[in-house]
Amino acid sequence: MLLISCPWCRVERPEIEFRYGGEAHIDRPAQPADLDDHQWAEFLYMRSNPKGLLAERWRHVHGCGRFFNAVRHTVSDRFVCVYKTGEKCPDLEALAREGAQ
Amino acid sequence: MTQQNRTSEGGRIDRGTPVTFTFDGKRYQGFAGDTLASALLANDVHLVGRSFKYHRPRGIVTAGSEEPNALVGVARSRAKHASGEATPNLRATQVEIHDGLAAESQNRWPSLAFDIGAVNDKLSPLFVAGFYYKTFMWPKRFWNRVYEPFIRAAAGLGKAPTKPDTDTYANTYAHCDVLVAGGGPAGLAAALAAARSGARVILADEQAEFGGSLLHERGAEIDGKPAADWVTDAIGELGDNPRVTLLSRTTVFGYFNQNFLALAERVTDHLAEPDPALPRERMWQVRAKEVVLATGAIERPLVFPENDRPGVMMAEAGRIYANRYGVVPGKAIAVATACDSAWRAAFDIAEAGDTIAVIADLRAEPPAALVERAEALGIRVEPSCAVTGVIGKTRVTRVLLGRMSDTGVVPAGEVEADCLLMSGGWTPNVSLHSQARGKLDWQPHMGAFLPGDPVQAQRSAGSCRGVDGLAEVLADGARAGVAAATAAGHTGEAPVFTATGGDAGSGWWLGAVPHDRDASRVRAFVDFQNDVTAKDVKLAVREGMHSIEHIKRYTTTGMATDQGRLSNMNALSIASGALGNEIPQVGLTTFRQPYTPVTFGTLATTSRGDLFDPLRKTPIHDWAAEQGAAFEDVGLWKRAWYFPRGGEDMHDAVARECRTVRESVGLFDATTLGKIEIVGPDAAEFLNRIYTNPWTKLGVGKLRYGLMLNEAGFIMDDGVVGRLADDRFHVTTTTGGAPRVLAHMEDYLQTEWSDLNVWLTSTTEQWAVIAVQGPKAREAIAPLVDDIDLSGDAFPHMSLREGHVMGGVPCRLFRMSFTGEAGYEINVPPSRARAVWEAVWANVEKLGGCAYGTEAMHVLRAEKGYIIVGQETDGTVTPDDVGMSWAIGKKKPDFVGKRSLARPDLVAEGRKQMVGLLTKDGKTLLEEGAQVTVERSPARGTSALGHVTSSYQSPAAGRPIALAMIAGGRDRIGETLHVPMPNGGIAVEVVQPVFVDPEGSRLNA
Amino acid sequence: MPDTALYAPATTQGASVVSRPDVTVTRAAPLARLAFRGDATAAGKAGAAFGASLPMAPLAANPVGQRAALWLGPDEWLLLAASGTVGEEVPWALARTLCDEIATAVGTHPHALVDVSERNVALIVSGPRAAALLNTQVFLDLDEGAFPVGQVTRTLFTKAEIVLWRTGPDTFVVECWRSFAPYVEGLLANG
Amino acid sequence: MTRFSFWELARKALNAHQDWGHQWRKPDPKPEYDVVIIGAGGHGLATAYYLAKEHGVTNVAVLEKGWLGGGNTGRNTTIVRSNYLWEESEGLYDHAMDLWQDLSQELNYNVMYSARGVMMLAHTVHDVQVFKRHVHANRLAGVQNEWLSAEEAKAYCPPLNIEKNIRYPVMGAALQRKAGVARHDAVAWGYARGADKYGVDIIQNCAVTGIRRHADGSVSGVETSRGFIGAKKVGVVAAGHTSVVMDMAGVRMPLESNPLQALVSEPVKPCFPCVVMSNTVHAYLSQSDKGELVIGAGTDQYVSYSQTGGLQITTHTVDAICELFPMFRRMRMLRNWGGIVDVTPDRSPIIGKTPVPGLFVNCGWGTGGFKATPGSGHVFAHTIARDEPHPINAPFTLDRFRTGRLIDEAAAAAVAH
Ligand SMILES: Cc1cc2nc3c(=O)[nH]c(=O)nc-3n(C[C@H](O)[C@H](O)[C@H](O)COP(=O)(O)OP(=O)(O)OC[C@H]3O[C@@H](n4cnc5c(N)ncnc54)[C@H](O)[C@@H]3O)c2cc1C
Ligand SMILES: NC(=O)c1ccc[n+]([C@@H]2O[C@H](COP(=O)([O-])OP(=O)(O)OC[C@H]3O[C@@H](n4cnc5c(N)ncnc54)[C@H](O)[C@@H]3O)[C@@H](O)[C@H]2O)c1
Ligand SMILES: Cc1cc2nc3c(=O)[nH]c(=O)nc-3n(C[C@H](O)[C@H](O)[C@H](O)COP(=O)(O)O)c2cc1C
Ligand SMILES: [Zn+2]
Repeated sequence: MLLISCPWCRVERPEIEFRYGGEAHIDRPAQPADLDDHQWAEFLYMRSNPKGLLAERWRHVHGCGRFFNAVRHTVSDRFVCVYKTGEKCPDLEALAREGAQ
Repeated sequence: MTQQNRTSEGGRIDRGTPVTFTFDGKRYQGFAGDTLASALLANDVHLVGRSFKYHRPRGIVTAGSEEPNALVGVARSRAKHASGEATPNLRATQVEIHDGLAAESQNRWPSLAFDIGAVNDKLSPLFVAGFYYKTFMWPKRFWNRVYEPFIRAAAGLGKAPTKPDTDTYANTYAHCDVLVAGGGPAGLAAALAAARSGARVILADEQAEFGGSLLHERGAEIDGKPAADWVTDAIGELGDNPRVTLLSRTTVFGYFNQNFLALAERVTDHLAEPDPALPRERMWQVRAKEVVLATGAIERPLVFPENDRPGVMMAEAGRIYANRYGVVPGKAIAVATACDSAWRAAFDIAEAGDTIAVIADLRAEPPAALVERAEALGIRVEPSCAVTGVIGKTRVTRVLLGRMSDTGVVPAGEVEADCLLMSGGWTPNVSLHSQARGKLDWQPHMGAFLPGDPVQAQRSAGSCRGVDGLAEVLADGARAGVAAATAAGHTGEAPVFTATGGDAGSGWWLGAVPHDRDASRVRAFVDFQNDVTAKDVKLAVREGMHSIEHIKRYTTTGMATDQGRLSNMNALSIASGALGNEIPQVGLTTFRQPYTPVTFGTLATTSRGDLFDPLRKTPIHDWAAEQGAAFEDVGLWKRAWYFPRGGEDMHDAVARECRTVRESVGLFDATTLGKIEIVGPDAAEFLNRIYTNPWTKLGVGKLRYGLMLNEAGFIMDDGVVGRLADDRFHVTTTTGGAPRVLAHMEDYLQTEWSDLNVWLTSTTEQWAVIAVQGPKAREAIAPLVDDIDLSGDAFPHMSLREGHVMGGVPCRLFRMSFTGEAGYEINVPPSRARAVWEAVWANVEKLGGCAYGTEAMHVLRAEKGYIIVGQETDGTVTPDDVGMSWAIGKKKPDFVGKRSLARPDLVAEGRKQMVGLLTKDGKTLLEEGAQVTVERSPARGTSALGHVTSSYQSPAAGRPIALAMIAGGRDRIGETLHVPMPNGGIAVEVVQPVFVDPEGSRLNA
Repeated sequence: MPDTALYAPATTQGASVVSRPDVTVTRAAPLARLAFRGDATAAGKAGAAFGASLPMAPLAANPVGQRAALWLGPDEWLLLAASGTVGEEVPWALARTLCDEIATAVGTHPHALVDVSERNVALIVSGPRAAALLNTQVFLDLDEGAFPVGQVTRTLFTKAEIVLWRTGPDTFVVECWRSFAPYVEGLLANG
Repeated sequence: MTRFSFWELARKALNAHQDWGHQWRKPDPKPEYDVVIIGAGGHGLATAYYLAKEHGVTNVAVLEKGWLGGGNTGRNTTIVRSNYLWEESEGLYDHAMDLWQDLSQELNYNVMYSARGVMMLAHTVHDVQVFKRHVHANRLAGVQNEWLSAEEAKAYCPPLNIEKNIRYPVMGAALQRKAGVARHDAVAWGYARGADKYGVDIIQNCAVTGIRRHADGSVSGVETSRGFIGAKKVGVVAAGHTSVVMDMAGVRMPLESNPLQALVSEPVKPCFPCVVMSNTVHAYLSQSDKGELVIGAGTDQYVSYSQTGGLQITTHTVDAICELFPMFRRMRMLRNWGGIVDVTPDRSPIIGKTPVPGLFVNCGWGTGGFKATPGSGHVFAHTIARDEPHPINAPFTLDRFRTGRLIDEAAAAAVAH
């Protein structure tokens, strides 16, 4: 069971308090009607699903109820950082380079 | 009751407390403090079980949790055994005896001594690794009828219990600064050091007593005290510290991410008459800031022919039995070793006055000090000497020796012995380190893998990381304990312990021992329980199984209940030889949880029966139960399904309930519907985006049916939404969908539209909902309503009012209908719901009405063609498919799911559409889920046009009615189609999906 | 010192769920409960009207006499109020009055206020073994250092969601939704 | 190559089994192949086998980063059934079901296909509706499946608790009698041996690290840990790693990879006759021929390539098993492991061409692709050899996520495996 730190509550809590929300930073298009079927399918379904660092959404559903984002390594399952919804996605490549050192 | 192998004194058993138990029905005596294994050995019982494949007789090999052979079925009493309540496959070496305990040997029939299954041993030349993949293929039908049943019956070990377990299990979540796994010298030192630094410490050891190897370390001293006394003092100190939790009989069985560990504590199995309030076992789920692994080392067997015979055991086990339990496992004991530690076993036993027949050491030059001491004790010593076999089937009688030389092994005579102690050296116990994803480093000079750099906040200490010598181990433990406490934010200094004695010394052997026997006839076992021999490992390699993982799976080595704790290193060494590859290149198989098997009940903890899942009941539930209602599960809720009266079956009850609603009035508990209060200046805008419908213009005090899609454009939920104020809506959802819908809304609100000023609050349980439906609904509620004008003009269909009932009970009154009849839903506080319900009920009864359940509700709504999400829809259905294009706000630029509705397949011709079906004969009730086709008797493989989603006997229509999803259905209205059933097709007419009051005139009545 | 007087033990039959020398579990008498949502400005105004300011620090509670404001999320508070009179009736009128007063105070500043008095029920878990009993189902570190008196949080009680508030060294309040109470009580009684 | 039989076993026993040869070779990679298959799981090996056997394409390599069969094929709960809901799925899984019937004989390798029946329990009125819909749909399609009352279910599976007073009483069950289990490892090994016999090179410890393409965009070969290997066509059958491999060709996939766990108990004498699955209480169970209870747990919620999962998934599964079968509470968990499953939005696989010419993909089997192994390999081989899908896999395109023509087994029934 992962230990996840909530940037809103500022505490670490067991994974059971959280719900996973999939890949982060896949913003819903402002004008969906402007997208062709390919682009819409890309938004709906295509995911990077990387083996490595992933920016992902979590919701502290049984805590403060807030969504937030986290960067986690999908092999070690280690969290690199967490940040609030709306904040910018960290530079994953830079983080990966740091992690490798 | 002889205990003929018991020493006259010594050991940690309580000689003043004899204990009587049975094994295979025979009564034996041991002492309090004995394990089943030590007590059996005290009675000179070595033969305790049969092996998995060959049904070879097997004895006790170890004295710990790594035991592969001595597996027994155990129950509190013989009666419990007989009634199918025994636990199979327990290790006799871990079972503590108590009065009445009943143990049975396994995998033998009719008896342990004479087992028919032992013919397998005779057939062993055929039953080599992987033999079943190569045969049993002809004749084909024999597999399921003959071969497989035979294989299944022969395999397995003990018998599963057949009676539900009446014991209870518990759980504790815990946090600590330092968790110490293993309470030997290293673990105790670590725990003392950490605790003295002020850390919160949990110390767990799987054994009944703390102390690990110190419990049998004769002669060792720590801080000037005998080791065992030092242990007592250490435990005393730790026990007095309120920040320390001591858990004996507790196995650290799983090491998960982020220092999350799982422990299994055995609470009562060792007690003859446990307090019934106590659980049998307890799971500890621990989040530790730091972990110290002090899990010791495990002695490795020697792989020589017939090394599996009862009487052959690990040298250290012999020493443990002698020193800790006061049991010498034989009258004449031979020792075969490649490691110094076994010599000390021989010395301890000899010093206790028993006969050591020989010490055969594979090494040419065992340490001189050991040889001298052996000679002083009058023990025969044979260097460069291999054991090449033993004589005796159910018990060793003689040991064969062979002299090792450059050219091979030559016979070197036999020795009379009824017990053989063996040692191939020590394997550091790195399981938990590995589970924690730590790598292992191969140490060629030690012939062992040691823990590499830890990946988690964890460190190993003591002999599990190859440290030898008591003083060194204590120092290592103290160092680890302080380091862990420091890392967890405390400060302290490593205590210094002085110690003498207690080291393993040097020397080791890996892989098969050379011998002079006929290789094609003899078998040297690597994995005892699964009957894997050195030859099997080589055969696997010959057949192309070059990965150690293939070798494991092909031979099953390491897959038995001991998970290869004794065998893996020998198997690896033999494989590496056969592959011509170095050991680290071949590598070990993966260590997985659990460290030792864990009871299902312990994992399930307290989840059971009514507490398995929360069981949600409405405030009306008890009333319904008192009326004899049948209930159905919907999500976590229990809902009243129907209310049978005097001998009615479900069908009759439902028909009556439906009729009553249409004719007079019915009362329905709709409390379980999800409710969300949506509040804020942007509430209407939020609803515009979440629902297909438009909301901006919905007036205050008005209701509207809302349809919700997922982003893929498929119907996800529906419900009635009421506007309480400009900025406040009362939303209802389906019962099962409530949590999902709220999560869906929060997701969009928080992550896509955080600019909207609106908030969502679940009010599902703030309101109980009493639906009153039928032509007399108004009559039924009118006397109770304090301050709401119920007249049709003042309060028309699809409107809502806030007010009071019954003289001051707050209420939100909805005028709405899910039945097609005029009706109300009275939302009242749950604390008063039953009172309100009973008051309405009194009126309803007077008016000739009834209470109705979910089944009647389903019929009533189907008569009106209202959908049930999850019944008419299945996650692949769009609004248009169910004829609800009207619910889509055409002018809205966007809402969740809108874009997807324009995808090619969602606008394609021939989609399934909801229609009604009437059976042509007017009598036959279709089965829900039945398929619909054009032909009456379609050929196998014909595509269906669709299926029946709902089907009921309709009291209102006076005939069966059905709803169905049919390809191009709306264009087929009027057509005759067929529902093919096993006994012939049923002709149906496609009709509009409304069977009662298509104009909706009754709603406004 | 946080006030535990807010929660009075219920006097109805069966209100005592667990009664052991080292731990007791008792149902609490009803309270007025309001869910308040909004930003800091809204919360500030609400607090002034409510009589107990809404804490801005995560996991904080602010009990003042017969009122308490509990932080549940960065824009979410649970407001609790006792009527001061002994009784087992839910104080709807109090809830109503509070709603009106707070709504007036916050005015047009965006916020949401919803009466949830009936949604929740509360249990009082008390005694030297209170934390240990809760830890049979709650995966939080309830050591006083880690979860000090006054801390409040939503969390999981095995399969039920609860709000857990430590009102004293050996006293906790568990708030849960009404229909989950038998489950929570059942597990506490077995624990 | 030696034919396996009882007589051969007996004959070889005379010489202490010294004369058995390898079941597959350990070849070095050739510079180029007509087809390179990435991933030596059951599906990849079966693809290679049918390419060689049915399409005469024998210049084939199967590249495996670890050991063959070590992916999900080697860690699944081995349930084989075909009573799926949608016509497309019925076609696909029943095709596999047909092939299972004679697979041991076909491969001359005993894969221990055991038709002991798979029973899916209904605990709610909704479950009953869903399973009956399956039964009717299957009957029309000629797929075996039948409805049992609770009493009939108990008769078929005596350990079942059908008392009415339990938390989720059993209201009935759907039973597919010819469904069952098979020995997972043997399936991989049997196909490997079979493919090897036709000259297919199975190259283990050879991880694909890149996909090279011609100027026109079509594939030219793969970079591997053992150097570049040319290929006219490449088939990606990498299960949990599909996204990673497809990314090498610049193709994004509608997939997420999750840990899926399973566990076994200690072995016991036969005590459980069939396979039982319960979706409402989240558990499924069978007993292997060796005697362990084989239990499938759930997926962890997050993306992970770790082959381990959280304890809460295991405990939740075990509590469900204990609730359904209270006599097993005293049984003990022997080993618990995880695999990495690639899950599509509609829980159905993707089998076919990709936007990259010469690159084919077979993935998205999620938690339930073992049962499809023979059928999947068979139709995928057809697709690669003919450059067009077999009618059976034609609907399982990547394009369906654009058109919306999903094959949503999960939405319809929420049943995995
Ligand atoms: C715990 C569990 C239980 C399951 N239970 C069932 C069940 O009961 N019934 C059922 O039908 N299905 C079940 N499944 C699903 C089933 O196991 C899979 O769908 C199926 O085995 C997939 O087979 P495969 O050959 O596609 O994949 P795999 O066997 O995973 O093979 C893919 C191979 O590709 C290799 N690979 C990946 N990347 C590369 C690379 N870059 N280069 C070279 N090689 C690479 C991998 O090492 C792996 O060997 C279960 C799965 C799990 C994990
Ligand atoms: N025969 C010998 O002479 C010999 C051999 C090896 C080591 N030694 C000596 O023995 C001592 C070793 O001390 P140590 O403390 O490292 O080991 P130890 O064997 O004394 O203690 C290890 C303890 O860990 C427990 N344990 C193991 N795994 C566990 C788990 N998963 N959960 C709970 N408990 C678990 C065991 O029950 C045991 O009590 C040293 O003095 C060393 O020199 C002696
Ligand atoms: C159907 C099945 C039965 C298994 N039975 C056993 C078993 O009896 N003993 C055992 O140790 N492992 C058993 N395993 C688990 C394997 O040892 C191993 O854990 C699994 O193949 C995953 O590999 P890994 O743990 O090496 O990653 C079984 C696996 C499967 C799929
Ligand atoms: Zn939080």
